[in-house]
Amino acid sequence: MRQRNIGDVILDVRNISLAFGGVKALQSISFDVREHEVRAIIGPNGAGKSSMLNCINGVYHPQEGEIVYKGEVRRDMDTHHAAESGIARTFQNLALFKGMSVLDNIMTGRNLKMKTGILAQALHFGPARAEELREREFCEHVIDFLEIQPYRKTPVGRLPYGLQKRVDLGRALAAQPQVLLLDEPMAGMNVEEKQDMCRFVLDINDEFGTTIVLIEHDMGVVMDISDRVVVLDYGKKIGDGTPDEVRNDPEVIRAYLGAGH
Amino acid sequence: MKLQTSIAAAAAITAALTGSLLPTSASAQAKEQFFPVLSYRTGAYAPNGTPFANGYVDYLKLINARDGGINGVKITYEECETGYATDRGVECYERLKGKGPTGAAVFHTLSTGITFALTDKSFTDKIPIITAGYGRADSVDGQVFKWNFPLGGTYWGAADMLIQHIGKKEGGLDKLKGKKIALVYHDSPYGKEPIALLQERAKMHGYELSLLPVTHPGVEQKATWLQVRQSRPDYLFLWGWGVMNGTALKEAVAVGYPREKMYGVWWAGAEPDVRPAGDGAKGYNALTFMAPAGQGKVHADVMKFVHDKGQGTGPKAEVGEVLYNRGLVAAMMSVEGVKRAQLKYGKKPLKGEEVQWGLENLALDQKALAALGFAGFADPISTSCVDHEGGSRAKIHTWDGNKWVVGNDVYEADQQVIKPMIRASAAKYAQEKKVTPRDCAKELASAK
Amino acid sequence: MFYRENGQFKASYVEDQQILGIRQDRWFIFGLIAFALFAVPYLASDYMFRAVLIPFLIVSLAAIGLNLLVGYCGQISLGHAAFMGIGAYAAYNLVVRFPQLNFILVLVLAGLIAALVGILFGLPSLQIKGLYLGVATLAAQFFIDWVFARVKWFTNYSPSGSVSTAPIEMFGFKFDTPTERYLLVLVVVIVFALMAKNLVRGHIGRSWMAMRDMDVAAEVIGIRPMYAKLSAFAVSAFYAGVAGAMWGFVHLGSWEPAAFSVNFSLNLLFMIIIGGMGSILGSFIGAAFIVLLPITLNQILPVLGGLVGMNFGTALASHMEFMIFGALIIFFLIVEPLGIARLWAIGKEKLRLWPFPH
Amino acid sequence: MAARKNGPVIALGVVLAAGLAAPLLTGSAPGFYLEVLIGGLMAGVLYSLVALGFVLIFKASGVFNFAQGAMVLFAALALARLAEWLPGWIGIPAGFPALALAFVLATGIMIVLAWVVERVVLRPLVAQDPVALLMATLGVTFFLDGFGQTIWGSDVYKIDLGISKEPTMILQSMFEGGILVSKEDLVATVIATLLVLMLALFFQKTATGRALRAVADDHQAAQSIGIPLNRIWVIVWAVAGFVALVAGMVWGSKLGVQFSLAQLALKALPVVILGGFTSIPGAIIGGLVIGVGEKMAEVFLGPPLVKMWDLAGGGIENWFAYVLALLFLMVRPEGLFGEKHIDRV
Repeated sequence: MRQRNIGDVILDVRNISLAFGGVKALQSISFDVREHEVRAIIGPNGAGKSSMLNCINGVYHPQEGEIVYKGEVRRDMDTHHAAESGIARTFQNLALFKGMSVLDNIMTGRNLKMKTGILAQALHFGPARAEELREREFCEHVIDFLEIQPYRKTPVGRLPYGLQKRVDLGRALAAQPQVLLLDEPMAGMNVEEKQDMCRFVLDINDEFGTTIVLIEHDMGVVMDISDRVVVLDYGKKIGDGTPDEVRNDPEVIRAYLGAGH
Repeated sequence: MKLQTSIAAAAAITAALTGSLLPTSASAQAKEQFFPVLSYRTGAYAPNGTPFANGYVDYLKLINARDGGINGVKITYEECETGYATDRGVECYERLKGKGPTGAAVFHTLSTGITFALTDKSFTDKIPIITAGYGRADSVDGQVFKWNFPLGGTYWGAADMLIQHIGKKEGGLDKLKGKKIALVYHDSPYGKEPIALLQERAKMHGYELSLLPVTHPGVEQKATWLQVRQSRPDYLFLWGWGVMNGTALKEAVAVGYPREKMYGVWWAGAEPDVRPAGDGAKGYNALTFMAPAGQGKVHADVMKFVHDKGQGTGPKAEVGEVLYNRGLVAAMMSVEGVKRAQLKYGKKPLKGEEVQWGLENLALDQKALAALGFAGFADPISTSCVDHEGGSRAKIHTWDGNKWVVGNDVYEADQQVIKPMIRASAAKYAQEKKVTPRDCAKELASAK
Repeated sequence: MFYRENGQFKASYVEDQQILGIRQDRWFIFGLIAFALFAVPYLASDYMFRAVLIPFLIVSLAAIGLNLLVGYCGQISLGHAAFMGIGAYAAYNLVVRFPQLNFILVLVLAGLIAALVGILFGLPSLQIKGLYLGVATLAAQFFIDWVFARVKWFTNYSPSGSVSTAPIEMFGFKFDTPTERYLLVLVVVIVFALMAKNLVRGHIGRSWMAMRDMDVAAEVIGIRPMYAKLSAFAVSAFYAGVAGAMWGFVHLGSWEPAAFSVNFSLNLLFMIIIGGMGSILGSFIGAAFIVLLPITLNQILPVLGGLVGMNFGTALASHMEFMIFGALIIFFLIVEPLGIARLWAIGKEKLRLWPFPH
Repeated sequence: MAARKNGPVIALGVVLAAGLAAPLLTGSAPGFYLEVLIGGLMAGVLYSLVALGFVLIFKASGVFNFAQGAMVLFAALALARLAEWLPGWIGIPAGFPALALAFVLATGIMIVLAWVVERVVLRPLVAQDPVALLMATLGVTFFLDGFGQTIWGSDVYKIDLGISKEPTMILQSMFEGGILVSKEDLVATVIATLLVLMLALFFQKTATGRALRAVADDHQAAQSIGIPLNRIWVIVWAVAGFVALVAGMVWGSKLGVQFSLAQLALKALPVVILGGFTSIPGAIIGGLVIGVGEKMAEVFLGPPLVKMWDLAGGGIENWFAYVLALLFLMVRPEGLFGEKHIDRV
């Protein structure tokens, strides 16, 4: 277990309930996330994990509950506010900008930081030019960090799945988030790729001190890298605690056996 | 696959480029006068555009076949499809104006929209534009519009004559007071031209004018005619072109508006306009200026020298139809313009600038027309530097179910009303476009 | 063999961000521009200027505008000619009411007015997508057509409803010969094309493409859909407006509302399909294609017809034009949905590696 | 979702109803009012006929068929010209017999056309995004316009169904001057109704029809029924072609068959927006609403507008349909009867 200075609660989710028409996706879920920690959300398919993330960064709007982020209490998030206040995420089913190069995809992560007006950009001089270069430089760091230098100019569509996942991560990183939501970052990867991805996640957490909330199926991975784990099942929270606590929680075990493990 | 396509694309593009370069290579044979032909044989106006173009071309062929050209100067011509669209017309104009040893002699735009566009260019290109019975009314003023020739009539004249006619029927223009007149018009410069005059006349005689525009191409007129049915105007003027006319007549039948009270401009008074409506068109009237339907000497010649030689442009049957005859007359005007100019500049291919003089000094009296075989098909025309119209007279003809019956009364546009309007409008144009009007008196003096 | 980037190293991001990464490309484009600026004026005929080059350049500008919206931001517009109309009539009224205005200023103002209208008619895009938006833009098309045909003020109460423009003058210099007008248009188009290129490689352009490719993800990383879409509509309409103003003043000289009809809008759409969605170069290629194809066909077809001994009337020629036109559109959609520009790019890649297969 | 949206829809409905009633309240002759109403309905029937074609194809293949208008023109041209030529070719008496035979042949032609379109255009473009397919149908439109005029000619042609064009008066007793109705329009309505009934039967009773409905719901389902997708497309395009033929016949007999027929198809777009892309009743009701709406607007709203702003004539029907559709889109994108679809992350 790595020793780091886990801060106090940065994100607190309180009895969130979300429903699509009749389907109850989440039923009064509550849990908190501390600064600098790696928080995992696990559970069988359809447990509502992705819905949870979507609530946190405002893609979905829960019918009940509230979200406390950096001490600010909100009924629900909206995507833009979330992004502005330092929440970034990756997607389970790659949501990259297919028509753009790796570099451009990552540069979009910096869009929030880029302020020059249309005219300045059209003329591409002075502030606009300087800004473009500054942000480009930052993105190059991200690219180095993720070791995808050779693919800078390649359209993401042409990259293999594993690399696309990295670009997705890079795009989120480029926003310099305080909280990083990872939706199954290792889904569909082979062992080596998974190891790489784990390393990246931990490095991000160590070097930038980024708080990480991740959804993952691979129990091994989850137990290795996460500090605390939330377990969801059919929209209900059935467990919460350190990996060891969760591992031995009878309820959790039942759910997973039930789910055929 | 991809490679093939790229080759294909490349080929297509190069082809396109070379193609567009073609017209720059002008043929340099001597003794040839080039006549451009702007026509439309496709699109919504093809039914009317085609017979006109056929007549025009047939006459040019006739001149070559019968007279061996204009005083020995062979006629060459090339058609260009405008589809009645202004931008296409401009392209055609640019393509054809430079052809032949001396460039285009004279243009017939066959569209008011194209006329407007070309008028601006005429000042730099110095090529005359004949708009026989259409075009912009104010271009009668040769002092401002040096290059435009609305020979034989304008829409202001046409509207004026129609008012005179119904005035006559009512027993005096003063009787028009309180009468309701509706104008159903093609929603384009063509259709809008007469409005100015009708409003002017309305002020004079106190009739009530209602304007009912019909959008291109004019197949959707239900609402228009419902309004007609509602207001039941005493007279209805139809300023349509192409399918619009036929549809208008059908709708008139459908709402039971009496055809006898409908009067079309001369472009709404041809066979293609009434045929689609079948019997429904019976009783419908329209202006007809110099060229009504029928056969004359010139037609006999066309048959003899063109059609019988298998050179006919269109079907034999259409020779003698209204629009075909208009084509003949239009061509005749171009040719006579050149002839006249040859008297001054010699029997050789002439530049547009020289043809302009010819057109400005046309003097076609009945005798001359008869000699040309147009007795009864064209009205005398005598133009001058000041007056580019050269006389504006017309009759009313009525469709009896299978042919046009021409009335006896001849109407003449009332210059008292029109001239001031023309002067004013022309002056406005000159000022807008920064054109300095010519001084005709001086030019005459210097000519003598 | 000669088309290689070997030994062209990018020492700085500035170099790396150049529009044309490869030296040969740079030479090619600069050469082309130089040719257009200095050689063409001496080579081309009146006809080439007035009927081919000037319309081609102006239409390219409009196509660029449409491409920014459709190709880059993924918002379809079936009514873009209407925005050209706005530009044209705006310019006309500016000139009529403030004759002393400088023409370039008129162009820019016309563009800005078009941009405002563009934003207005772009609002539906916040609610609806794809075909539905297409219909919304059609509504714009027909409504704007109608306004210019009906509200007399816009045509300065011209009785025929057709407006004709005063000659173009700037700094006491009159642009009346085709060559002068061509150069004027050329310069304007080059400048605006360059600006468009800068936009699409800047962050605004990236936000447009992000909206196009994956709008949800774009929102999640903090791109405001409203800002992205409306800015695209505004810029796009601006370009259309400037193009429209030049179409009216430089090309037509006088026009009626029909000059900016829905058919024109559809043609613009074809240009960017055939030329290449999301490519500035493609806009030019497409424009060239659509401008030249009809002219060429109805000049070449009769000739070809003559060769095979059949008489090609102008009517048949223009029917054939319709058919070939339609066939080509389908052809390109099937074979290369990304248009000629993509083929060009592929060709270059092949050339770079030649003679090696990959 | 629905709950939030119904409010504006109702509001819009109320406004329209008010607009509909306004003329009567402002004292226009009820007789004339009825005539305008009828006139609008008749025009609406024609719009519906084209809209039907749109809907059929969109339902089955998700293609937004811009070429429907061109198909109407093409079919009408074929019908008119064949009816004209057949007597000359095989000595069948002109008039109704020739027309009947021509109708059969034209149907055949439309089926062949459908097959070609599926082969040449749809199959290669399968699974492209809808906009690309829309463009493709635009290509088809151009091709058909050119091709049609090349083989059939570009003049105005008549289709004579032998209906008198003279109007008849009804209800003279109730309104002075009576109400004027054109027989042609009545026949058109009857034909349209018959067509709709035929389609309804086809979709309900025949196996193919059911298969088509299945495709509309989801494509796998159709596969499982055992009818290959592309044959279904051929069928549906053929049906749409037949609808186009009927529309062309009705329109042609009314307005004469000519190039400009193709243009009227643009009117069908707002109709399907209003009625919903996937609903046959929607197409019909949408057509009627648009027809009535624009005629009413033109006749009763136009003149006051012209007076108010001193416009150069009315003609607001040119955009009325579209603006109506646009308003409708804003409050109810799925149309009156269309299925709504919510896109998820």
